[in-house]
Amino acid sequence: MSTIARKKGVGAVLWDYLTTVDHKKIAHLYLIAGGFFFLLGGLEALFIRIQLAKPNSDFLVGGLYNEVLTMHGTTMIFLAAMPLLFAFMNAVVPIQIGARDVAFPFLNALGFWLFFFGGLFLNCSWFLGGAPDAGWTSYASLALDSKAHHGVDFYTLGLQISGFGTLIAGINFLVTIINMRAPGMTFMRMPMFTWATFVASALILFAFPPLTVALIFLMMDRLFGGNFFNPAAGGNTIIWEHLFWVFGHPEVYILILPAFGIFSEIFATFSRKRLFGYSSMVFATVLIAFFGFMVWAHHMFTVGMGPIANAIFAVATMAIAVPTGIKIFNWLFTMWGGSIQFTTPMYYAVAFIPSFVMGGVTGVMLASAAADYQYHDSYFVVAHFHYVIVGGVVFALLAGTHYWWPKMFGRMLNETLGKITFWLFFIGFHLTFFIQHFLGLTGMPRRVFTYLPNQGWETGNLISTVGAFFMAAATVILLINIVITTAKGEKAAGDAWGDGRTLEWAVSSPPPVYNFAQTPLVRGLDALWVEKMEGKKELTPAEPLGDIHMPNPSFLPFVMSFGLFIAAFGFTYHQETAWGLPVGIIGLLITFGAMFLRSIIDDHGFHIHKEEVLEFEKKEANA
Amino acid sequence: MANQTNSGNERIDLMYRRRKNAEEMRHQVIAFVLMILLTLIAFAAVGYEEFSHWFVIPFILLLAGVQVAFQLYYFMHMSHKGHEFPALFMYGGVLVMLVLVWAFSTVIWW
Amino acid sequence: MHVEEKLTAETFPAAPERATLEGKNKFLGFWLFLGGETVLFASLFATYLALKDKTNGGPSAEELFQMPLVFMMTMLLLTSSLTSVYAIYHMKNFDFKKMQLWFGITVLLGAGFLALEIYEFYEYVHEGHKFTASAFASAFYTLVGTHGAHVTFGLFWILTLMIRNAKRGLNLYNAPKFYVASLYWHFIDVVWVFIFTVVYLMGMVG
Amino acid sequence: MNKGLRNWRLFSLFGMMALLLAGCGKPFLSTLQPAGEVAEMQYSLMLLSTAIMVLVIVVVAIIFVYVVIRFRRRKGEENKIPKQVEGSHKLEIIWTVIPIILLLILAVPTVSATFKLADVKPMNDKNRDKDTVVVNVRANLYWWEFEYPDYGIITSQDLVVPTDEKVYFNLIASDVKHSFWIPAVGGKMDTNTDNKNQFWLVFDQEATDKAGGIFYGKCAELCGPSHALMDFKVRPLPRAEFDAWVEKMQNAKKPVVTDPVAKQGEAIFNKSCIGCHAVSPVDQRPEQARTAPNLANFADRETIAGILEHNEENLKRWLKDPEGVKPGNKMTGTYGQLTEEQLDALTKYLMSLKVE
Ligand code: HEA
Ligand code: HEA
Ligand code: HEC
Ligand code: CUA
Ligand SMILES: [Cu+2]
Repeated sequence: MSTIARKKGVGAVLWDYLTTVDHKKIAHLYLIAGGFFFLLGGLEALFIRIQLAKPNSDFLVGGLYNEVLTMHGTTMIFLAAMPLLFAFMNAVVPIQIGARDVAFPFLNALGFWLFFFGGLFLNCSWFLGGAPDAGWTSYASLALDSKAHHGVDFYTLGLQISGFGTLIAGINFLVTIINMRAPGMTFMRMPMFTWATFVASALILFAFPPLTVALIFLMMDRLFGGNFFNPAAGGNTIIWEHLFWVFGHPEVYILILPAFGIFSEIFATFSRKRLFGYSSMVFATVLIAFFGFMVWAHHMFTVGMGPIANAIFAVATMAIAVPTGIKIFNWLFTMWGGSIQFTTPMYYAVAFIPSFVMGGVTGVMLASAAADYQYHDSYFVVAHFHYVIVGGVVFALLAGTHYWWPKMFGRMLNETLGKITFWLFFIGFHLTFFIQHFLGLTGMPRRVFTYLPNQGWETGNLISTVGAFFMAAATVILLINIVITTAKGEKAAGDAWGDGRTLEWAVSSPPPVYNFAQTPLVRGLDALWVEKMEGKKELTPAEPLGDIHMPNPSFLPFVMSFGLFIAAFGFTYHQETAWGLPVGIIGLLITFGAMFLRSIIDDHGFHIHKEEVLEFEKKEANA
Repeated sequence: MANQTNSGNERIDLMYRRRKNAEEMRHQVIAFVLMILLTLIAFAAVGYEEFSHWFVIPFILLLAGVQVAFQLYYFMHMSHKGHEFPALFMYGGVLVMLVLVWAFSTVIWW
Repeated sequence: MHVEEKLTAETFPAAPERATLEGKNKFLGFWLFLGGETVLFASLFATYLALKDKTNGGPSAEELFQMPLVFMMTMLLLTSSLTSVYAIYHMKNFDFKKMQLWFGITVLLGAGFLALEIYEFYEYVHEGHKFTASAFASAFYTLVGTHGAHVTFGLFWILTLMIRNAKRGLNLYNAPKFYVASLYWHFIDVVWVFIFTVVYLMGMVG
Repeated sequence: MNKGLRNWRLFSLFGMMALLLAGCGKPFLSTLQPAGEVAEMQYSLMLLSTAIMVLVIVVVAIIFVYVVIRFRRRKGEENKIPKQVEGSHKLEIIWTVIPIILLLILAVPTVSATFKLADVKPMNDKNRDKDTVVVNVRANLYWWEFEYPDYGIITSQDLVVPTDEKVYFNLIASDVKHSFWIPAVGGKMDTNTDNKNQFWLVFDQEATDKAGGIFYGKCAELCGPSHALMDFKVRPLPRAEFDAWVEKMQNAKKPVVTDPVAKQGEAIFNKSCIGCHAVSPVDQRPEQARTAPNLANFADRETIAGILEHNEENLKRWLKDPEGVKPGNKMTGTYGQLTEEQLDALTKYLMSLKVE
């Protein structure tokens, strides 16, 4: 029986995905789930914009608006942007470093399912009384005050569960990159996207524990009578703000660094040039991450920390502009002297530069503490972060989707539709968010569900809403593109764009389960490019062809995550129902039981035999 | 401390390794004795009423720091080869810890 | 080398926990996890420091804590750290029986610690120091309780490993597992060193 | 491609100019029309930083446009392999040093302004000058209370301050966190539940006149369903008028109602409303007891509940269904359904509550 290629029925495919530990399939799962949540978050954004299109509108009033707003921010950051980045990390990083899989395939699956069930739990709130409504930052005093329904409990427990998943994914990538690099793949030969993944994972490792702790506190206060944030009993709400932003600021770099990584790959590929200033790019990435931990309080300038703290954090924040600038100029000079091919991914990469710089420089304006007293909690901030997030992260996700789609699924996306998507999205993006700078400057606070007429905000808001619909149209066309090309798209070659430089383009599209029949020997930066320039078609192998060891699939990751999902319901309702506590305990028992099973059942994986590999490779070569 | 040898002769290797392990174990026992001692001193310093807070608190914190270093470097072998990344990330964690503690004891007020 | 291969003292590698790729990964991954745990406990400690005087009229640290009990707990846990070092020492010497024995002692000492901690909490609650009493109480129980939960988890983990592998002895599949479990145990001790210093001793100083 | 891109950028530039020409928002609300020392300090920081940022954008844009046009792959270059350049130390240094300089130019005035704005020494002086105006601001779910500790008076919703001098503020919140913001006059500061914040503002007389005598204040921290509607108004007065106002407030007697309908209203009020609302500006009750806006000078206000235009119709609307006006407000459901007659009476009564 061949373990590599088999035709299967729907049920078998489903079971395959539920139990898979293959990083490429987990990438598919992340892409699908993250994509779904992006549509959800986008839909919520549309609702926001519809409500704000005109003054005094009553489409989403009061508490309901706050729920949509909170869920938009939370969904986009935790359930869309990060998982989509994980999708590309999973699909690409192991192959880029010449590995057969990640370090912990089982944990990789566990990470995904935790994220998925956490997100599912969070969104169950819509049907169970109401979603969280205290903003994605869930500041403690309001989060404790809004006890009319369980919204905020869904936030604390849902994010807790998906947060564990993220932490696991982070550790997994760190170990993969440190331990599993192919021979010759030194740190300073790693592709930029791998570097970005590495650094972002380190950020995850240090940034998520404070969030975990903050969420524990909030859960204790809301569900178990704790007093962390209750001033009457000696508590202090500012603790939440600090813990949240100690996590929250690195979080935005967790999002943007991989985005930078994606663009670095694209710039090099479509300029046919190696990345300009590679080592300073690496250095800048590390520096951004390092600074990222010293600046969190720039979100709290108006809290009243005093001028000394404000001044320190202001200056530290500004410093981040320097390494980021280094990157911007290195990208420009990667293109300089290159032979630029304007494919869809390159469109996004090129558009990213002015868009992101605009967002970045408004960030530096925000860092000017005394001036931030004006900007803070106004639409100027909304404009800033959508410029960096949409102009940076979302552009990168769209670019990555077009760039790696052929690698992940074996078919090219349609370029014409891709470019239409780009233009609609690009125009819509600037239309939506540029004007918001001025809304903020003319006094419009953020997180308002409505505004009164005659304050000078009508036109701006209307334009902004129109822009959002452009982005929606773009998204719809992307979906159409996917459907059409999946049905009858052009088959992608291994080196789908013809100019691939890194190892993922050396294997077939989609890659075989084992990635490399023989682990390659890496002989320089841009390993594939090096070989191509020497006129070779294939990589230099570092080992003889032999049996390949593969990890076993397992259903346990799903069960463990499902247990926490059940437990979360129990604890949410344990105060007012009799079944709450038992259900909570049963859920935990399911999880710990599955962990126990994992611990006592040996898992040695299996081998794909040399002959099978050979057979498969031959088929690929002929195809 | 390199613990890997290759004399080619397994018996000799084994003896060498055993000796190495025993020697290391001895160091660890010494570390343990010191740790107990440090703990005793810390408890005694607190129990002894004469010392002022200003002395005792930094002093016992210092003792704790030394003890933790013993744990990490002797018991957990962080000085051994192959522990570069563990050390890097532990120090990273410690750095974040220092920043956090600094912030929580200065910019949260009542 | 296959991971389940029966080994002899001679063929058993010097660093069995890192002899296979799986072992290496587990070893490194676990260390990184401890880096994250450091930040987790740092957040708990920082919060505790910020809230430790907010007793809301309830008993204060100075009134609650008793030196002898804490001292006993400390000794138990410190000693258990040494016994787990012994266990790993014997693992390196490919002496499965002794390793099991020392891990067994470690578990017993850990259980003793846990029993004392439960007794301690029980006493406190009786003195009106309930979790819900004040910000200080919440911070105290969450910090010390999280540590206690780690101890509990560590106990079950080591016990499971001991029972699961009792029959088959040491090999390169389970050596890394024993090794990281012992790392975990040491880390618990590291945290305790800070807890007895920062929470108990500093609390008693006032 | 890049042609379209260029057109687009040109277009957005024009858009920006048009916006600037259209005026920088409303004078009573816009941070771009600073109406006092604080806002001006911040405005000049904004201008400085904008200038630096525009410079950065322009430099990037120039290189960007040049690169994208000059180095596109042309027909016949399908097989061209460009030179693989590793990097350039000289360039690296340039684009490290220049941004550092630009940032220093921004950092110095930032730090200096931050310290200036935090200088609240005069209000904390043991024996502070009688003329130093201090206002205790207390933010509550969707309404603001302003207490003048030196004068022993309390008002709400409308803040009255003297112009052309420093006014100091103590800021707290009684339920959840809010943030006190008068965009035209200066940046915001949070009202926390845990502690008291302090800052100062100056209200410029000329700018006040230009703004029509009133500035808009906003709550700038998400605080619940009606966060959007937690507005207040600021009425800066020349010092003499301010003093006169204070005196009137201090001497305001319990309102004497003569009109029979209003008398009826007073009766209802004393039965259903007085538990929360005070009608004397000299309210001696402790903070916790003051759970609703002080209505002593209700009829002098700019708005009802902070957002509705001040007229009888709106007052009735508010009293009849506060929830319909401000979702989640704390007055909803605290008194029974009011009949048309009762509404008329209450309206009459409330509209007679004046001190000026
Ligand atoms: C991907 C996400 C992302 C990224 C990359 C950034 C990047 C930056 N952010 Fe942003 N930020 C957010 C996401 C992000 N931010 C979010 C989500 C919020 C709001 C959260 C909330 O409240 O809900 C926020 C809020 C926020 C605030 C708080 C505002 C407030 O609430 O009052 C501040 C203040 O300092 C800030 C600053 C910065 C700075 C200085 C950078 C820098 O890293 C930018 C650096 C880049 C450049 C400067 C451009 C390129 C550089 C050059 C071309 C060199 C030359 C430049 C100069 C000399 C200036 N951000
Ligand atoms: C990754 C992060 C991310 C992303 C990508 C976005 C994307 C968008 N955001 Fe969001 N936003 C945040 C993160 C993000 N946002 C955060 C953190 C906040 C702060 C929250 C808070 O204050 O707590 C915020 C707040 C926020 C506000 C401020 C609200 C307020 O303060 O009151 C606004 C208003 O315009 C807005 C708009 C948009 C728009 C128009 C998009 C667009 O780019 C979206 C484009 C996508 C689409 C339009 C999808 C199209 C969907 C379909 C076509 C549906 C098809 C459906 C099916 C097939 C089922 N966002
Ligand atoms: C629970 C206490 C409570 C009771 C009882 C109550 N109110 Fe109120 N009232 C409030 C609160 C709180 C507000 C502020 C609402 C807001 O703006 O969110 C308010 C606002 C008002 C306002 C607008 C104030 C302003 O300055 O613009 C008026 C007028 C008013 N109430 C009148 C009445 C009348 C008349 C009654 C009795 C029939 C009454 N209130 C009963 C709590 C109460
Ligand atoms: Cu009060 Cu927003
Ligand atoms: Cu930030």
